[in-house]
Amino acid sequence: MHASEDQILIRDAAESFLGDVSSSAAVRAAMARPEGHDPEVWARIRSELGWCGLAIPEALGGLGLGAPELVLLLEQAGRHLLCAPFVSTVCLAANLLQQVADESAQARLLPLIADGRLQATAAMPATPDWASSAASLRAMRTASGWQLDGEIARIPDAGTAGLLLVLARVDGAAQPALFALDPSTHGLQLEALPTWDATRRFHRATFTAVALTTDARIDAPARSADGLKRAAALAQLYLAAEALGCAQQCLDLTVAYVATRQQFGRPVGSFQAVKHRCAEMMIRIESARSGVVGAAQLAATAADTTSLAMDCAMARVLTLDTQFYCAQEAIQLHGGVGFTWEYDPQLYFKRAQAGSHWFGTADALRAEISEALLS
Amino acid sequence: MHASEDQILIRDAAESFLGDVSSSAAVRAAMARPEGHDPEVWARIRSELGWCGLAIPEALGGLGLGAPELVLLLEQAGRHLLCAPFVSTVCLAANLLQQVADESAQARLLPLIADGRLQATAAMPATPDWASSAASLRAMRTASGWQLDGEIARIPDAGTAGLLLVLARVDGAAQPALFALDPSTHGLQLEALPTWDATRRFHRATFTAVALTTDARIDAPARSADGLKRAAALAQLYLAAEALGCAQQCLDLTVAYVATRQQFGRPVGSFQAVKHRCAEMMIRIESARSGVVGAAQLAATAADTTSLAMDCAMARVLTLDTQFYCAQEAIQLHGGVGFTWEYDPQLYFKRAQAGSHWFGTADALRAEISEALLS
Amino acid sequence: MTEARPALPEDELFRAEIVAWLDAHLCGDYEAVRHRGGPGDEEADPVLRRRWEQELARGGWTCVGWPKAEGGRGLSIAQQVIFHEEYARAGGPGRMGHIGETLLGPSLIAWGTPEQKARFLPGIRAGTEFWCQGYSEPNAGSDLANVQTRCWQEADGSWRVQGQKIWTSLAHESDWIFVVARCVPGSKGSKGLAFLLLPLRQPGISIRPIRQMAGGNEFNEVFFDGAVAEAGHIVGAPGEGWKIAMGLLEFERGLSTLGQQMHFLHEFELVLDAMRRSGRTHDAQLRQRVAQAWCGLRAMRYNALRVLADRADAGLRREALIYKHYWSNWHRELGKLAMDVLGPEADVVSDDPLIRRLQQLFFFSRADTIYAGTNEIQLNLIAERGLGLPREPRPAAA
Amino acid sequence: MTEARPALPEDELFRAEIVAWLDAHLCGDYEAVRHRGGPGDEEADPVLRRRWEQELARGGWTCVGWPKAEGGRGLSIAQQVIFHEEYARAGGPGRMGHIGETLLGPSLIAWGTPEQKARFLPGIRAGTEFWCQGYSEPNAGSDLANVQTRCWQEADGSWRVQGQKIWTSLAHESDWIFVVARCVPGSKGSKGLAFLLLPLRQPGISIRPIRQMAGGNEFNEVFFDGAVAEAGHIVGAPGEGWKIAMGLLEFERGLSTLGQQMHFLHEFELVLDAMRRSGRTHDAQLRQRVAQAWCGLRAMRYNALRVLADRADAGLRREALIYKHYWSNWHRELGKLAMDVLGPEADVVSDDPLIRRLQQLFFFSRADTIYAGTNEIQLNLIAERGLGLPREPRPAAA
Repeated sequence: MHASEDQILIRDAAESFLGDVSSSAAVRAAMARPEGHDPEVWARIRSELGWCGLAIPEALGGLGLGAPELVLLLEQAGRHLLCAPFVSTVCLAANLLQQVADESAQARLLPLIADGRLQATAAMPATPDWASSAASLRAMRTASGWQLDGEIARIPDAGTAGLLLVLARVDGAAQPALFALDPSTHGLQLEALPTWDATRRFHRATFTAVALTTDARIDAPARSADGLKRAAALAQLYLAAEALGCAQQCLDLTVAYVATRQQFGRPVGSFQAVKHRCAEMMIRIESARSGVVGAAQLAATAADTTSLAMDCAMARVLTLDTQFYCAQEAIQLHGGVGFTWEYDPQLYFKRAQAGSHWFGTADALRAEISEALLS
Repeated sequence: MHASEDQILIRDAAESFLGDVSSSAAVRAAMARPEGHDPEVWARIRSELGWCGLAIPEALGGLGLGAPELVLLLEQAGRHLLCAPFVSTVCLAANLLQQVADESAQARLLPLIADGRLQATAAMPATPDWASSAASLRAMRTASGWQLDGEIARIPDAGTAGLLLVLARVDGAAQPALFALDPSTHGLQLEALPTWDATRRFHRATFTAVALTTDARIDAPARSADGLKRAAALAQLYLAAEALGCAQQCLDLTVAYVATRQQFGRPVGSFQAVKHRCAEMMIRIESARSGVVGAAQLAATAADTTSLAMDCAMARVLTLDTQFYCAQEAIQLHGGVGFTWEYDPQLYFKRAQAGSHWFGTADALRAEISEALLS
Repeated sequence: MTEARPALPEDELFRAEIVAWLDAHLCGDYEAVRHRGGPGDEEADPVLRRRWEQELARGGWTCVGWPKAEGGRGLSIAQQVIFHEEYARAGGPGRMGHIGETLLGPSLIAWGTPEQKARFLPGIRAGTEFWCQGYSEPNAGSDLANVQTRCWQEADGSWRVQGQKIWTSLAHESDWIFVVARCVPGSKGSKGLAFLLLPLRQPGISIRPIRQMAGGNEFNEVFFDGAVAEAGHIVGAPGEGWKIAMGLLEFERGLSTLGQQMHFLHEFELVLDAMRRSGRTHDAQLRQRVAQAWCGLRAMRYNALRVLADRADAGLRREALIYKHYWSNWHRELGKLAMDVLGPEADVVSDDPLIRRLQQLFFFSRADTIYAGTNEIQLNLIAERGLGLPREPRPAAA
Repeated sequence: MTEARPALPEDELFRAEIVAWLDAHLCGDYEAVRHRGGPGDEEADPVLRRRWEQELARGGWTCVGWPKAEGGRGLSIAQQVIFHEEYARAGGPGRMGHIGETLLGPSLIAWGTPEQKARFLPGIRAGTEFWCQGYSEPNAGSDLANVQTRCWQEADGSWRVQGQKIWTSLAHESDWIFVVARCVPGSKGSKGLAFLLLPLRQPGISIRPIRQMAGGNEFNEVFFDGAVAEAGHIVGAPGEGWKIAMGLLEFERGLSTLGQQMHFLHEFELVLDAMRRSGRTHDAQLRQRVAQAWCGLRAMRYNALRVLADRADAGLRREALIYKHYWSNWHRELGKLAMDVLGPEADVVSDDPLIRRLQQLFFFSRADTIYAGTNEIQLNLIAERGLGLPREPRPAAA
């Protein structure tokens, strides 16, 4: 569980790049843009830094690294509240392609993502896997291919994506089918959702008789059941890493503030109760970090899907609780300025609430874990 | 919600009496006795102080006071961990008689309890009412009266009681029947349970073809359904008051300890983190006290049963959580001596755990409250 | 739900009177501000709410607790409780006049000169002059007595104020501000302060709204650059400012809490509505939290009744001491529960009145545990005043 | 469950070796002490557990981390981890010799004289001499350096010790004690201390067991009344006692934690068993808590792996700094969960091994958050060393 030199390089480079392009001012500027991110920063991430290919196999144009490296990046992205379609492209779309798509689709699409030419996305479900999201979209065979009807409640960055991956139920089939389509396909309507957390943009998608050709369906049926579970587990892990970064930044902001803010003739951070509460944040963060790092290491081995799913759920449970707790404490320990627009804790607080149900709430994940333990 | 002068007198007298006869040393001596209490103290409570008749109507030989006065006594009993069959006699048995029994049984039995001649008891269920306890005991009509078979998991002070009240299911009847019997009745076997909390003694009762005469059944069928609910609600309230006293004593012991214990050249109680945790205990205790006092006032009015049951459940939920929290904090803030036999926090801690399921856990009570709110 | 309070017949008559009046007047245009206003929603239609204050005044329903001699209604505590309960139950709008009515008015009645009373009480009573409060300063925070705003007296007897106040709610909707400022140069802490009354609309005062996390601007910074108070507009003597300011905070306690609780009950019921609407009524965890919130609501209500019953007693009682910490944390938790009950819907800025209301509750209640004494200050007070634990030792000079 | 650690072939061979040895030896009589002993259960059959220590020694499985030159096995960190894991997985009894092996031994290897090493290391290694630790004092508590026990040197060079130590576990089962005592009269805090080794069975030492809440007597008070240490039995120079004592605490960290986790996993599985037996598997609240406990268990395991991976790094790492607080609070919560899973059965003193074990866990784990640095001390350390927040200011002289 020791970070390798390469991993430290990746993390440090991300930290330095994001400290630069995703400062508080930059985040606020990105939030104000219609697309919710700065296209130039996103272009640099895709081309100059090659982050989108980090976890894609070398044979498909990527760097061939995996979850342990990706979580280091994502922690920094969370810490700096990076506004960019990185999570949607890499953690949702590329992840789904790698775990569920057939070889030809992988060979066609993953190199485009790896080298930054393709921005892609998929649904962000409110349950621990994509099953509920697939339930609201129905695919029917037609003479020329498929017809999709229904809706997807939340798709991140759909407004700027070049490719949309959707799971849809097929009558009589146990597993949903995976389709790749252009978001501008006729019959597909995207409605932007004005969210309190403006650092990540979502659309609701309505499908009305969307006609697709046969080859739009890209899942490899033999791997689909297991692959969907693995992809959902990995998505949870990646979101956990991002949440961890948010929590860390809440602590860092707080420690910096209380160390300098004077009250009653001494720094607020010298009061024992304040110190203990900062320490409590650190305990939760470091234990959650151990969970994230450990689950990521497990993801890099040939671990069975059940073990992987449980560890990823663990990482997500710990980071979700920690993220909200730290955001709440950051506001409280900042005192009066904590709930103002001008200071940053509110940004992390909104993200914490928004993220609290991505891929299921902590309660729902705990229910799944207990089921696995007791059944 | 202002305490009357009478109420203040009752509380102060109880405080002074119990501070004397139920000191830490006295409690430890009582715990070591086979019956679990000092018969002389119990005799004084019954005769000299007349506590058993406090909430029994004047017409039946009592003082005609009610829940508001009883909770003040019980808080002091909890605070001093009074070892005596007071709760079983007054809060379980007399309460059941008052709410459920027919007039002739009331007229026969309540005066005996009121003037201290009769020690009585009933089951302490592990669910919010007596229904589950009644389910494990079956009453069948016989030529000469009734036959009881089954068991009761926990009866407090059964070893010394002169009267046992039991609820038993009757095939085909919606409501259980209430029976009054002598604990030495043939076929009834009492097994003493060695409990970690030795300040309250329990027996398990096994009924094997216990034959009772017809007049042993004493419920007034017309009042039984509502009466059982009210009796269970009041029992919860009384236990809440006792738990409140336990919590208060945990805080008092802790404040006294940290105010004098020196560490790093100053009293432990001058460290802000310690102060804040004592304050947190006080917040929970005072709010729980408001809940107990308010529910007791409501019990003294003609409130409908549902409102009463909800308020009593509220009082119990708040005091249960507070009691365990304060016992846990008392141990922690006493440091090394906190987990020794010699210091008192452990006594309150054991009581807190033991009491956590009397008349249902806090979780179970919350489930009932939410049902009432949402249905 | 049945209430545990014996009611006298005249109290019940009084209750009927206020209920009937509200029924007859809180309608028509005023429907739009029912259940609106108050902390977290102060920006709701201030124009209409000012009109409502005047409506109330015409009915004789402002300043109900003031003595009759001062133009009030002279209600007993029990009747004031009834008034606040029924007002909140009917969804009476958050009171624009509450700082004048409950804070400044009682202070003037206690410490003001006859001229001050004559000048200011009628405007408060009539709902024609509105007040805001200038205590907090940016570098003081919880250390309230660390006042840096200065004041001095000119040759003509008038006072000048220089400095800055912060967290002033309703400053942009008010006409007057009362301010604590340092009148003895070099004095420290609670010594050497003056309590001054200033009109807000004057060249020496500027107001900058503070944008909150959810976008509202309920609080303000108020800058004083040689702002003027008339010679007669100092309450108490120079140097007595702290006494007046703290006495005034005492007035804040207790009386309106039962109204606050009715308001909380209303919000709690909105959360239940949202839970039913979102189809999450079978979620066992949410059910536990809903039940816990309800228990807290009942405990607060009974706690407030204890506070009121014990008002006659000297000193700060334990139940009064815990109240701010309890309600603010309860309310903050309710906000979080509301979001979790809504689920993903909670994240979308909504036009639905129920959802929007709960979103406001969620965001604004973050401030509840900070303003009017942070959690941390409350815990210090409780430990020191309620439990007699030692004060934080002063650090040795470095 | 799959493990996230790349394993070298020789490590796997080593794992097979220890597994096979335990399989062959931890049986017969020793069945009775499987999964027994350790904190909270130290009173479990000490005679048999001493014999087991000698059994281990004969197999070469004591002091596996000591250098070969000092008679140890010289295992790599990775192999020590495997040893501790497999030992715990097999239910190896709590190590009676752990204070000698993991605390005193490494200190002697680092700071002892050749004579001290020759005298003491073999007895530790062979499982024939057992040690206990004399640090805490009744008036010191968390303020470890506030040592009042005095020592002085006699004309013959021997040392005498006067004073009292407390919370000494296993004192009544041990042969020797190491003690920190004040050798410079009038010195304060960490200055002027000596680190001495004394045989426990001598006229100048008496031991009084401390009865714990559940009735056990695992901890002791040790009274020194002119107790004697030989001239050669001081480690380091007089005045260096604090350095030795603190260095020795460093040895305590990390290495055995993976064994501890296997032990925790075993306890967690007992809680699941109890839940199944009690028929409470459908209780949604208990299920949430079980899942949360499992998450904590995994986090601790990965945290321990992080600590071990980072051992080479200088200084106290963040993941090491949080570990004591995390595991002790986790363990305390597990004890409470065990009781709630058992329900009313939990309150009856039980002969059932599963229930009794969980009851012991519940009661003893209350001490976990107190001994070896209370929660409060841990939070101070984390805030100051981990976050760089200011130290508590010294109070000004009153």
